[in-house]
Amino acid sequence: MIAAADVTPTWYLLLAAALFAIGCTGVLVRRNPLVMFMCIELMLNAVNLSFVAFSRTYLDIKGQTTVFFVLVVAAAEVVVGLGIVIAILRRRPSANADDIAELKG
Amino acid sequence: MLNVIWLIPLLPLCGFVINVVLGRRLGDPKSGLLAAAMCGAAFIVTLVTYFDLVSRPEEARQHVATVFSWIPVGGLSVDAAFLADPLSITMALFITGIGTLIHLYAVGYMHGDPKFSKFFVYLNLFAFSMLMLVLGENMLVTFLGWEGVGTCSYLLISFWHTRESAATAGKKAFVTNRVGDWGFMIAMFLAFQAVGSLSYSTLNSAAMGGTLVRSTATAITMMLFIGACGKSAQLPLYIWLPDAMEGPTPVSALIHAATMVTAGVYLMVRVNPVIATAFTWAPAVIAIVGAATALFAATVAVAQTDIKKVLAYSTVSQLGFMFLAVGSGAYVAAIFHMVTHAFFKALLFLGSGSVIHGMHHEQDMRRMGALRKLMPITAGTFIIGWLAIAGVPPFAGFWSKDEILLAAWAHPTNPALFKVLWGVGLFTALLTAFYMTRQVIMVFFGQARWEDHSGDHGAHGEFKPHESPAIMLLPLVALSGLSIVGGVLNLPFTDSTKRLFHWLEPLVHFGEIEGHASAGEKWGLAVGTAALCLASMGVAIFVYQRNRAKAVEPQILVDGWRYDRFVSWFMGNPGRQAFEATAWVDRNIVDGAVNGVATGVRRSGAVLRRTQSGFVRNYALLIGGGVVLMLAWFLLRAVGVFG
Amino acid sequence: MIEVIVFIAASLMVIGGALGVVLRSNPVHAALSLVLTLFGVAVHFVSMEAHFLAAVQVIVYAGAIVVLFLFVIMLLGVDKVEDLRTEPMMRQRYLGPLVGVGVLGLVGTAVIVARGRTIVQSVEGLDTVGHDANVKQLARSLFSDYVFAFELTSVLLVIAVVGTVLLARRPNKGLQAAREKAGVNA
Amino acid sequence: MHLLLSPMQQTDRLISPSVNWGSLTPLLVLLGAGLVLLVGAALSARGWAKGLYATLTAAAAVAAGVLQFVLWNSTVHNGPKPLVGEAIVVDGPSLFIGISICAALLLAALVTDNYLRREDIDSPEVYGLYLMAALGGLVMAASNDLIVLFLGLEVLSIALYVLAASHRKRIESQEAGLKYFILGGFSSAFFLYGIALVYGATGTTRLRGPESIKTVLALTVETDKHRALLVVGVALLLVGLAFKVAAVPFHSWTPDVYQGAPTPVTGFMASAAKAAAFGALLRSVVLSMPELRDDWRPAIWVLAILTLVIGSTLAVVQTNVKRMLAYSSISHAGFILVGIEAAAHGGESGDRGIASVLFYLLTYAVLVSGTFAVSTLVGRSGDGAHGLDSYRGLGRQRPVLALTLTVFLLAQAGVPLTSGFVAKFSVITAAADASSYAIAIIAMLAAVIGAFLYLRIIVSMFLEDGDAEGERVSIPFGTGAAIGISVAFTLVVGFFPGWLLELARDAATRLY
Amino acid sequence: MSGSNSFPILTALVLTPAIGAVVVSAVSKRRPDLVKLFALSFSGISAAMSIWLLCTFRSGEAGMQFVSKHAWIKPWGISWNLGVDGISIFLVVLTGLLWPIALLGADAHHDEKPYAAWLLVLQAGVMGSFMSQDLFLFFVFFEIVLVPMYFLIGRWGYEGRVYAATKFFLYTMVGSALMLVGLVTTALLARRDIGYMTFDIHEIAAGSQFAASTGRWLFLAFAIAFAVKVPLFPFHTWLPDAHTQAPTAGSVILAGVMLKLGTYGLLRFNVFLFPEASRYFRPLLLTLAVIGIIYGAIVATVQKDLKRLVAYSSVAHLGFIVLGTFAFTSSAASGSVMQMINHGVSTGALFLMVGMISERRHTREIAQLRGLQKVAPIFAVVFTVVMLSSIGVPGLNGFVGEFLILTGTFLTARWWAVVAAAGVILAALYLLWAYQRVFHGEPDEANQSFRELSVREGLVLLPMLAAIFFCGVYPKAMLDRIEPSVKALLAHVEEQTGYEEPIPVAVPVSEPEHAKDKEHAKDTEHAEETEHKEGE
Repeated sequence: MIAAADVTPTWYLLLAAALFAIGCTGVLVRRNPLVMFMCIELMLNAVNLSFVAFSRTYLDIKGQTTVFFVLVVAAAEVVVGLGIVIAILRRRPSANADDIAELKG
Repeated sequence: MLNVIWLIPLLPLCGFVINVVLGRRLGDPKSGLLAAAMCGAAFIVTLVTYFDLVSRPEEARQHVATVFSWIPVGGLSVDAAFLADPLSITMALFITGIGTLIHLYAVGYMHGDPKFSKFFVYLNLFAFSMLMLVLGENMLVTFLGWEGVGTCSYLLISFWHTRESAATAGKKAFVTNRVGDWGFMIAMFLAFQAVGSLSYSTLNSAAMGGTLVRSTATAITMMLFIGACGKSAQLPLYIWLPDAMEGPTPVSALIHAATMVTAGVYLMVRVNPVIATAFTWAPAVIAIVGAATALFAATVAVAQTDIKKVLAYSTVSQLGFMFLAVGSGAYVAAIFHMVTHAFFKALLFLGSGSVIHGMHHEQDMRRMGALRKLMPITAGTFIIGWLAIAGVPPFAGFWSKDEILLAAWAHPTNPALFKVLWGVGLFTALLTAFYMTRQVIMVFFGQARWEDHSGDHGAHGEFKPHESPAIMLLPLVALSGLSIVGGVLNLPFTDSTKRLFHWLEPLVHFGEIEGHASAGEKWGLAVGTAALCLASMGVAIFVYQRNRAKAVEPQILVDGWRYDRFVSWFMGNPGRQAFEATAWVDRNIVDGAVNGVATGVRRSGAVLRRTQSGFVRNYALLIGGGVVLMLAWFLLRAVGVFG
Repeated sequence: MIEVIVFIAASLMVIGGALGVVLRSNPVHAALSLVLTLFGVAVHFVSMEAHFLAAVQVIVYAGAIVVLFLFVIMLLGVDKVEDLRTEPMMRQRYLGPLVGVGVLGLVGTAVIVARGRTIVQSVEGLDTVGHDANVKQLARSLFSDYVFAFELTSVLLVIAVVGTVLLARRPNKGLQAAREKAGVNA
Repeated sequence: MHLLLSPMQQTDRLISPSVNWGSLTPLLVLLGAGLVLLVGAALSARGWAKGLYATLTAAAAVAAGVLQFVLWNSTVHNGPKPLVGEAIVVDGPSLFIGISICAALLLAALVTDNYLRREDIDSPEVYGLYLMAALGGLVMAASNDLIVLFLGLEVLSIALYVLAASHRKRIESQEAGLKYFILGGFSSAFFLYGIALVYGATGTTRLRGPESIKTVLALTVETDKHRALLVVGVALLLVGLAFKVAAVPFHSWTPDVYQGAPTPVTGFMASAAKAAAFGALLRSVVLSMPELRDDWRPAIWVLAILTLVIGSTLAVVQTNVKRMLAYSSISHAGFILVGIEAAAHGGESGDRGIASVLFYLLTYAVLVSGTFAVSTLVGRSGDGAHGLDSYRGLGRQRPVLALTLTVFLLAQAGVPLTSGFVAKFSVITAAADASSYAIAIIAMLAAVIGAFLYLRIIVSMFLEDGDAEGERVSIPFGTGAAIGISVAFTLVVGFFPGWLLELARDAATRLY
Repeated sequence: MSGSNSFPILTALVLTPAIGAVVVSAVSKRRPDLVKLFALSFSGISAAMSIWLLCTFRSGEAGMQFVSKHAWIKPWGISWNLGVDGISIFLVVLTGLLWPIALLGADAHHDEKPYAAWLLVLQAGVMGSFMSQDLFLFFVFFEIVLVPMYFLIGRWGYEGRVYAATKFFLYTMVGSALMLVGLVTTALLARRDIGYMTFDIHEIAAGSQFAASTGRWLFLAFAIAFAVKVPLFPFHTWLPDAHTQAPTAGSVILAGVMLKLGTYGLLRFNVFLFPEASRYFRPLLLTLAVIGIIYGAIVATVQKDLKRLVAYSSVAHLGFIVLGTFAFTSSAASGSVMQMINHGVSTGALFLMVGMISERRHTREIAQLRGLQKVAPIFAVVFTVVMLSSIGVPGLNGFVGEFLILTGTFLTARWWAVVAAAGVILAALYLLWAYQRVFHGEPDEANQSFRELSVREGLVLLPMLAAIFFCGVYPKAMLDRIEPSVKALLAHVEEQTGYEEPIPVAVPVSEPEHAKDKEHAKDTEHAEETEHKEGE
């Protein structure tokens, strides 16, 4: 067992969990779609943190490689997401998520 | 000749078919005459058969003619087969005989009716059914006839169907009969289960051979009796018969007096070995119901004003006598009374029909009177009928009624009960003499009350009752003759004069209960009864002819002890309500449950729909909630909470 | 010891930034808080000796993505302050954090339960000697085991480009009109 | 356990995995077609001739499909095999689902051509995105690595986000895109987190084959030390996939997105995306983690029942046909989950389950594409006439079209002599074989509830008086062809399902 | 399993109407006159073929005849497996004959082409249902008939047609949903005993050994489906709605043959495949049947709509059939089979005539009708005959079936039979009362112009009347063909459950009786022989 004072991967994992939870909460409570995207980015970062932590635990590079892919995905998502927001703002005065609720039932 | 007994029912059937196809073209009166001819032909065939049978030795007087296998399934094998034996031929004789007369009468009576040929279609169909009933070798063929006559009765009662009351009466007759049919059917099931056959010979020989269990025999007896009650208008199922008078009068005469209503009695006599095997309370019940019906109907007849209603109640009452005989074990007496009753009651009905005909369809006796001068032949024959039914010697009714009373009086096994029943019977006989006298007086004697009401007859400027045509009078005359001499069939003086008894003996010897009465007793009873009947007639004359005393006709008797009214009320109110309630349950509970499921789905859909609020954050929350639950399940399993 | 301090400091950055993203009502502020978090994460990467990733994190995330966010916010003027004090759907306010807490609690429990019970102990290990080793290994992994995935990312980026073109392009009418004009002119 | 580690030779030479290009051809065809289309369109100033994009896309779809048949044949001879360093595999289920996706792509391309013209949208990008999305779907269904699976999922999803939002004139379209995007990103994050945790628990992201999750679990499930992390990871994987297949309670995006998205896209989503997602579910959980089935099978069970019941119940109260069909697709997802549940039992009945899922996916893909093709036509210009009213009088106006829609709807309701019935039957057979009677009965009852909504559409078409407002529904060639193909397939499979059942059975047993 | 006939008549019987439907729907819009011609000729061909089938059917044989079996869906062991035996032959013939009658007897009023096409599709489906010897195939037909019927009710029905059609469709579907699970499970479980997967009912019945509890569950799954279809109380409420709202031809067919799918299914599948469970659930089914008899009659009595009344009468009549099915005596079961036909003829004719009434008067409400007998006496006579047949008057067909059922039931379930017999009273009550209200009395102005039976209508009704009389007078012709199969079925039950059918022993009195017994013994021997063959 590593000494208590040592920073073990578990610490990182817990931090990641917390970050993930905050991001998750953010998606649920925020109304601005851009901020929601940001919160999703927070969640992805939490995942990245976990991957690196596991990679560290196993002394295995795959976890880090995965982070690389996640970064790309995040970038692509943001680009498309912003594109959608822009498209919406062409037609509507606001992009508040709560205002976009025509489809329901 | 016995092999062709199937011809007997076939001939009226042919008449039926011909009239169905060609009736309209033949028209009035040819189709009627054709029908009568067919019936007459059947009578002739029956006669021939009768003589054939007579010519045989006693033990060979039974013949089964199988036409084809009707319903062969599993253990059940029912043939379309006819049985020629003394009982069935006796029945067939008077059915075809009286039937022919009534057919003839009807040709006159129905003259001018737009549905003339249809009437004879029905009448021939009825004759066919009735002959099937009595000639059937097994219960199912009998049942075929049994239902057939019921159907014809329905059709004929509601013959003038545009009249609401006629339509209702027809329906009532059918449905009430059906109640009895239920009993008949159960009896058949019982018989089949017990002896594996519906054939009378099998059943009766099982009863005589002791292979029929006593309780089963009792059950069969009671169930058949229920059937008989329906068909023969016994309490509590008699209610249809008085209403049946809505039908044309020949129908009343043929069906509701002479033939169909006696089918119940015939059936009981047919299975007399079974009755004999049953517990002794079973025949006692039959006797009690018979006596009670006789008395009940007689009391009601006393107060009726409709000429046919009086006769209807009288019929019910007389049928009660027959059942009293059956219950007493005096089967021959029952048949004897049936035959004589057929004679005089047909006569009375036809007479009344003649009166009605002459009175332009007026049936209320209060609007008649003094008709004997205008309708002498009708009056004369009617009076003969009256004397016969009233039990005046030597007319036919006296002999047969006497036999029945004697059997009740001398019943060996249960004297106390049967003495009471004898008393009831005697009293009923007196009442019969009384109300019949009342009727004769009201119709043929006294003052001509119809003149007061002639204005009611609307279009008829001049209203004058007239005598009926010859074709109607001929049967009256013939029947009056039979009513006079009918007694000779079974005179009790010496053993050899008991012709009917000897004729039927092979069939009833197992069931017949011989009473032990001394000759003195017999004479005393006969003379006493006759005297009392005459006295009763005297009282009636005293009341109605001389007007010396006020007629006692309480409303409750007019209403038939309100029994009929009660039944109607019951069917119309609580019964109807119960039916409506069931329909309500069907609509709202049974179907409601089905629709409720649909509504439930729709409602829950509407509720669940609210989760689909359109707000993306809501959706995310739903997903988040799902995530938490999912995580919780898996984690709890991992740490071993769910094993 | 220093590791612990670095961890705590960086974690404070991460959490603080994350809270900032969630709680700051101005989207610009939120974006800037996101930068804080990203930097914190980068620091953690460094302390876990994922140097290359740390660099990419800063360049791609903080450099590109957040700038993109800010650009869109400013360009489209969606920097309206979001009123976080009122909440049209109150249950969202209670249940949202509850979900967060639930996820944290459940995943955290799992992490703690599984603490130190990883399958594999160090055998060959990551080369922690030279910084370039990390890059090398990453590259090796990327172009051997994950070469298919790597190629897929290219598809992903193509989609992102095409998608943005499709979404952000002005409606046809203008285009067509312009073309027609050009045709007339020609 | 060290053998599980990826080799880290300290050599400078990079060992690239060998690439069997032949087996990659279906993917390459799709990718190539997409690139040709996009580049070509960008280079030509005036755009291509009308219908050429669609033709190219359809041709690519057909080619990819045919190539997969060829691969199937080689699989039969040489057995299933992994590709590109075990990133993906070519085996029965992957090819079967791949063919389903190609079929969906073909039908979507045929329908979209006219749609875009009608709606006056000139966009080669749309076809490019279709092709890319199909590519992502193929990868998902064939992936043998969670990372690859994730990337495939993202390729598919991101393309669909854009497609959903691509109708610029319909405000609902953008709303659908945004909702899909936010929720999709949200659930992707969960899925990804799940990958991380599974990786953390097992040290690998490979699914099957040597050094894979399956082998790790087979070796270590007894010791059970890392279960907590692992199962939490699995839970999150399931969440991500359940979102994609639209299982309740992760379904909430479906009705809004299906309704809002351009109708041909909706058809494509309901067919291709669903097939791909179920393929991924099969690969990642069902086939790779059989040792954990006691953990996840009950979850699938509950998901299936919720999906069936809630999907069909909510469908009943809808008045918009696209939305109805969305809920009905949720209900169908429940049905397929029943098959997954049966597949979870492993052994022969498990194979039966897999086969039933595969069969269902293919038939449903064709069925739902056809249904939405009709819906596209009825939607008329502006793609807005989707209320039940819009179908009124179709039976008189366009009897053949109405009749084909009736066939589709009855097939979805599971009326015999249609592919839908055989699909339901095979799922129920699998469930019964696995002794999952309760779920089978619930599924059938939910199908009855679902039948109500199909009947409502039929009522509108045939049984109500009056005609719908708006222009007369026109039937252009491409869409007509798509509908024709779908209806023919639906009926042929309905009457003679034997060959396809055998094919699915074959696929299920020919696993890598 | 005999019946090698070069011409696959059964397949032809299914395909002819199906092809007819295609042909009819291909008729050009410009030639509407051809629709009726084609429809009639195709249904006429199937009618002729069904008669030919009846003529060549070998009476006295228990097994399947005219068998035509071809593999269909091999992976599941499903085959196109058609055959007829005594239980189904008359249903097939009735199906063949009823369609020309329905087509001639009632018009569509609008959209004649799809109407005729749907009718023909329906005929194909019904034919197939009655002939299928494969569970899956049966289910396919059983379910497919819903679609044409749904359209017939929904499109050509009366005011509440959509509700009624939907209810009909969904209610029946609930039942078949359970049945589907049941039949799949049956085949899967039987596979364990047989060794391979098959849906052939004869193979399953011969080879499978279900555990008692399993058999009971499976029985229930089938029984509920059939109970809905029959319909058995309390699953009957779709029927009045469907009947009332359906167009005349729909009602005729629904009552004539489609309800028989339920009773036929109970006999063919439930009793045959799950004899033990059938014995176990016997009291339940008997009770429901008896409740149906009484309840249906009571509710019928107070109906205000003539069609609804007849519909409820169907509930009562079908109760009799179910009663006979679960009495487990050969007479009751034969009676049931016969009663299926009888009810089809009589109630079919009743619906036809009620349809004629509503056609003329545009109302089915009893209160609106009055005195029709006076203005249309022939019509009234025909109605009376049909009504009497429905009431069960001896000499007409209805009686024979009911009597056999009750007699047979009495042997094994005495009290049920006693109560059920009371239903006979009620039958008279509701029909006569309705008859009185509609036909008796003085016609008012609206009814004064009621048209008499036309020649075409008469011709349509004539075969039905002939059947009513013939079956009542000479039921032997039918019973000879029905009984061997029924006996074989009961023998199967006896063999599987150890049950013994009580056969009352006739006490021989006279020699003709005796001779007949011998003949009977021969018959039963024969039946046993064929049974053996089947067993092998």
